[in-house]
Amino acid sequence: MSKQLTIQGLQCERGERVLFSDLSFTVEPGQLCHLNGANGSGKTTLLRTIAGYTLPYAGTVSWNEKPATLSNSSYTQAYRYVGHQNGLKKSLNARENLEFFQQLYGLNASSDSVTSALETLKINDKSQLSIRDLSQGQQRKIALARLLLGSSDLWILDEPFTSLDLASRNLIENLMQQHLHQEGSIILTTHHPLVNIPSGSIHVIELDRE
Amino acid sequence: MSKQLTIQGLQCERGERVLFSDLSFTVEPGQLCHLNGANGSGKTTLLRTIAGYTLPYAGTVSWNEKPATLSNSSYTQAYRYVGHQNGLKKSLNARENLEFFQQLYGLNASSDSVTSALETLKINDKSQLSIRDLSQGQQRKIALARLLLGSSDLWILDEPFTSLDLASRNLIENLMQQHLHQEGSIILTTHHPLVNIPSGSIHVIELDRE
Amino acid sequence: MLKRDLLLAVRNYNDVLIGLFFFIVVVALIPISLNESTQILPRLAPGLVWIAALLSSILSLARLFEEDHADGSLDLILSSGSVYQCVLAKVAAHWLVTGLPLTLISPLIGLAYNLHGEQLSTLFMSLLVGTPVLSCIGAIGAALTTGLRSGSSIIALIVLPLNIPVMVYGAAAVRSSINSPDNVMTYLLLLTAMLIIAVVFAPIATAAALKISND
Amino acid sequence: MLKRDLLLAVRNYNDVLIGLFFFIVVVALIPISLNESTQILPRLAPGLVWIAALLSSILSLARLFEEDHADGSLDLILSSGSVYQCVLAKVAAHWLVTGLPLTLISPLIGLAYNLHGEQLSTLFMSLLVGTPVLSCIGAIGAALTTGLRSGSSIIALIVLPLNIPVMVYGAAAVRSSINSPDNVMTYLLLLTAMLIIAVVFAPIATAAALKISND
Amino acid sequence: MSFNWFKYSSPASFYGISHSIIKAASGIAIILCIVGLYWGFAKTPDILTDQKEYYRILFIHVPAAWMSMWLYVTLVFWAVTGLIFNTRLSYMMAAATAPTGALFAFLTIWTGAFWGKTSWGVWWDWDPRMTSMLILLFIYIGYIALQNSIADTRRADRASALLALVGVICIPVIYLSINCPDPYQCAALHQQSSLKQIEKNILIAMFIMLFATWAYSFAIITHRLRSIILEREKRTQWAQDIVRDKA
Ligand code: HEM
Ligand SMILES: Nc1ncnc2c1ncn2[C@@H]1O[C@H](COP(=O)(O)OP(=O)(O)OP(=O)(O)O)[C@@H](O)[C@H]1O
Ligand SMILES: Nc1ncnc2c1ncn2[C@@H]1O[C@H](COP(=O)(O)OP(=O)(O)OP(=O)(O)O)[C@@H](O)[C@H]1O
Ligand SMILES: [Mg+2]
Ligand SMILES: [Mg+2]
Repeated sequence: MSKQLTIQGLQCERGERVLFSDLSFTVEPGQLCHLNGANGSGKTTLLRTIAGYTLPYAGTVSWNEKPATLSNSSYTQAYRYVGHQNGLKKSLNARENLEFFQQLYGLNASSDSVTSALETLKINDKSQLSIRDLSQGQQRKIALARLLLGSSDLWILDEPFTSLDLASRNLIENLMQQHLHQEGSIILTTHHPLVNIPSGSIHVIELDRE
Repeated sequence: MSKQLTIQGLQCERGERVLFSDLSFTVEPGQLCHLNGANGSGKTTLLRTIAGYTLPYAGTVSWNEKPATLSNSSYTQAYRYVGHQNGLKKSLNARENLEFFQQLYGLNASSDSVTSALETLKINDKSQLSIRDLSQGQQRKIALARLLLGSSDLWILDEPFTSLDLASRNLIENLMQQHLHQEGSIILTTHHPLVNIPSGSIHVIELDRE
Repeated sequence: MLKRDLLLAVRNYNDVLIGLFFFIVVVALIPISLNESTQILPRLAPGLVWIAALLSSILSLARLFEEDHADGSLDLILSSGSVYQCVLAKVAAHWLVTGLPLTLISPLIGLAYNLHGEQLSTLFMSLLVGTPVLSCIGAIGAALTTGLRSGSSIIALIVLPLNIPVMVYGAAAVRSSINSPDNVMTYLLLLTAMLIIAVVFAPIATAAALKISND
Repeated sequence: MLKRDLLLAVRNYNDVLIGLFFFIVVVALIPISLNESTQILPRLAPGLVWIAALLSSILSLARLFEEDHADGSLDLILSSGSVYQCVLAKVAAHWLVTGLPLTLISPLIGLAYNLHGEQLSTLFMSLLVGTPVLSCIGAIGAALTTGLRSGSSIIALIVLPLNIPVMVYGAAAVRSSINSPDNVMTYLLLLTAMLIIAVVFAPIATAAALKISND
Repeated sequence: MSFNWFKYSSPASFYGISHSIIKAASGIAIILCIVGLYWGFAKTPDILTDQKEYYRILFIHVPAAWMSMWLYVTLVFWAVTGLIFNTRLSYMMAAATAPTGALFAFLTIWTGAFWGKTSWGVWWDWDPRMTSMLILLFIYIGYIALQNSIADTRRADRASALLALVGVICIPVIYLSINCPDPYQCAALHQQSSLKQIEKNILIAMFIMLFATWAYSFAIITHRLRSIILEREKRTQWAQDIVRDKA
């Protein structure tokens, strides 16, 4: 029961509007939690609350039975967040961005692991171009390449497939599949169907309450 | 044959790399041209060249047999471009953004038409929130609402369905369908399948040359 | 067009107040740090007020088109067929938020620097005619550097030299109102000529620069 | 962490050169508009050089965290567990690009303003110790205003009052090297004390401010 | 596009003939420079009114001042040609011209400062002509900086060309700046041109030096143009051939 994400009685508001309340669920290792809901139902807000960026109005998020906040460093080390924004520096190239990420998270800074992450995503040939010069989908892939650096238990992904072509989408789904096999867990939102992941390991949460 | 977009021998480069060359095709009224290609194949570049924002390295784009450039105002009045970026002011609300658009394009500034556009897209209840406070998908819908203001002959859409949920996607497809019926034409890229549009009016251009 | 920009400027009406406050602080700060007696203040006033006007104008330039570029509005503007008006509106809004408040407050500052009667009105007039020129020229620099990482420093590099004459003649007008009042009109006319040229040509250059920057 | 910021700063090494250039222009511009004879220059030098340092520091502050916020890097930094180091690195990079070049060039400027020997080295030392304080304090303001539309003017509003003491003591050090050399050490020690306090506490405050701004 | 032939063939063919141009022009520059300096030092009076013999700085000062303005005009000419006809070669010409122009602007101010020290007693004063020359120098620097800070060559070319065009307003200002509206205020140190009253030999030496700097500019700009062309055309076959032949 160690690497378990537990959400208990969570309530989030935006501008005095309650987006959801009394939300409780758990994400176990090996499980993919698919947040479902119409545009504006609060998926992004929930993911950012789980990652600790936004404070909940009520309820708790806990990881490994400890509060999952930004000041809990064993939690922040355990997850990887890829949001709507890519978190890439436009004037650095892909390699520099990823190496910076390694330093920031105190990972074993090795350019081999960067190369292999980029190769896995079939984007290594663009690794010398600055992000500004990459297409939308290429940028997204490099943001996702962070998932492959170091090891992490929980992936928090906000519409990871945005701008990706079919081939890349399949690639990412396969990586997710591998992550689940290694007892990792995933919580994501997406408006694309998940086609390659066995539905047994998918746990759908509906956010629409209206 | 008047409202015809003609691309002739077009060549575009980015950073000394030729993305495509000698590309020729036409888009007739009532036709939807679906640009297909992997990430980074040059779809966005092509759309921006057609809209006149980027100069081609060789070849021409013409509309109604006249050069389709930014200085040809009968052309710029005839199309609507919705790119990767939404072109919305974060601190204004939806209504203000759309009314500004009407002024900019010299359309009949009427708040009724804004209301009806927002209602068509089922987003009218959010029209008083500033864009900053809207979710990703809601923002996209408001960008797309511009297509419904005034009349236009050509829609140039770069991944219009990004972040949209299924219901909104169907909605937009129906609007496209209507636009095609009214002898409008569309050129778009998308990694989502187009399900509601009769394949007879779709004309697919493959951009991958490798 | 103007409406949206004013809306944006006024919505955060802080901007106006803060621009003003900033101006006052800079100008007030200078005598503090100069630590000079009040007798020499009138001689310093024209130059200092004009430097402050120039700097506070440049300081707010970097954001002029940057946001429009980043959020994609620039695309819309460029294909709207009313680029020229839009640029004019932007410039006007920039002036309303930076130049105008400075101009309005300038008599007070002048008083603080021991200026009197004629001198005060010359200070006011020179700012009224001169600050729009700063905004017009600044817009060209802002447009040329839109989308560049080192934008804000390059703007200063491009805009400062072009703005120096405005500042020199503006300050000279005020200074001659102290020394040789007959020449004041010449300087003000010169500034007016600059204003006319700038208002007519700068938006054209700015619009062209925007097209280039948005490639 | 420092590496990336330095990389970013150095990649457009223009930034460094232009910051420097801007500084020189501002300082050169002031005598133009003052139109004063060269005798009074040494008395003006300390104040003017320090004002220029202050303004060029603030001018570059607005971008300190804005980009990180807009492109989502701030999320990554906040959950990295090395926020403090990251902020320190940012501040250091800001200083390396604005404060350090100014400090290095200051003896030349001093010469242009007719300063000599001891006075030159005091100018240099006061800038060396004082400009990092400007960057440290500036970072707090930048963090608090990250994500606000009127960011850049609000920063000035927050940062200027906090920075005025630094400037006043910096300028006072140089001025006393002209008038009463015995007091120079006192001022420099005061600046050093400010530096120590700023380096220790400002990054903590900045990190906390960033968490709030990123909600 | 109708100008393709021009865009693609010009750089290559220009490169071919450029070598001999450089040789000829630099030869002329050296000869003229020697002759001009000889004339300036041997055939002119040692003392000119109260200016002692320092006035000979004029043989550099005045040609440099004229060249810096003339080069700016040509720069703008090439920039505008580029903007109108979209010809790559003219952008390269403009880019090649800027550093030399900046150098001459700097030389003007530098030599002027020395001259001023000896004849007016000050290194620098905010005489309108000096001020506007300083602005011209800054505009040259701004042009170069803008071009270097934009990664995309085509955008860099077009943006800096536009800046050059805007800055052209400086030239008439420098030219006219002797006529200050308020003599009391700007105390113009430079006077209305006294060329007509100047001694004939001084004039001859000055013009020889003018042609020397002109030939020098021609040589150095052409040389710089060659490297810019090679750099920008490195993908093309002919450029690669040239580099291989040299190696
Ligand atoms: C530090 C700056 C400068 C100093 C001290 C300086 C000094 C002088 C002096 C002493 C003379 C000869 C006396 C006279 O005819 O008035 C002179 C002539 C001249 N200077 Fe400068 N100068 C400076 C900058 C410039 C600049 C920036 C220009 C720009 C165009 C310039 C253009 C000329 C020309 C064309 C002449 C000869 C005109 C004539 O025949 O009267 N000088 N300068
Ligand atoms: N100040 C506010 N006042 C009222 N409602 C607000 C305010 N700020 C945000 N909201 C609402 O909160 C919701 C934010 O939802 P969130 O961004 O989490 O949606 P989402 O599920 O991620 O949607 P999408 O699929 O479009 O990304 C939106 O419906 C938005 O309208
Ligand atoms: N300076 C440069 N040097 C080399 N290649 C460049 C440069 N700038 C852009 N590119 C390349 O040009 C292409 C741009 O393609 P574009 O943005 O049009 O792709 P796209 O088809 O829209 O892709 P996506 O589906 O990801 O949006 C990318 O492959 C990019 O790597
Ligand atoms: Mg969302
Ligand atoms: Mg694209």
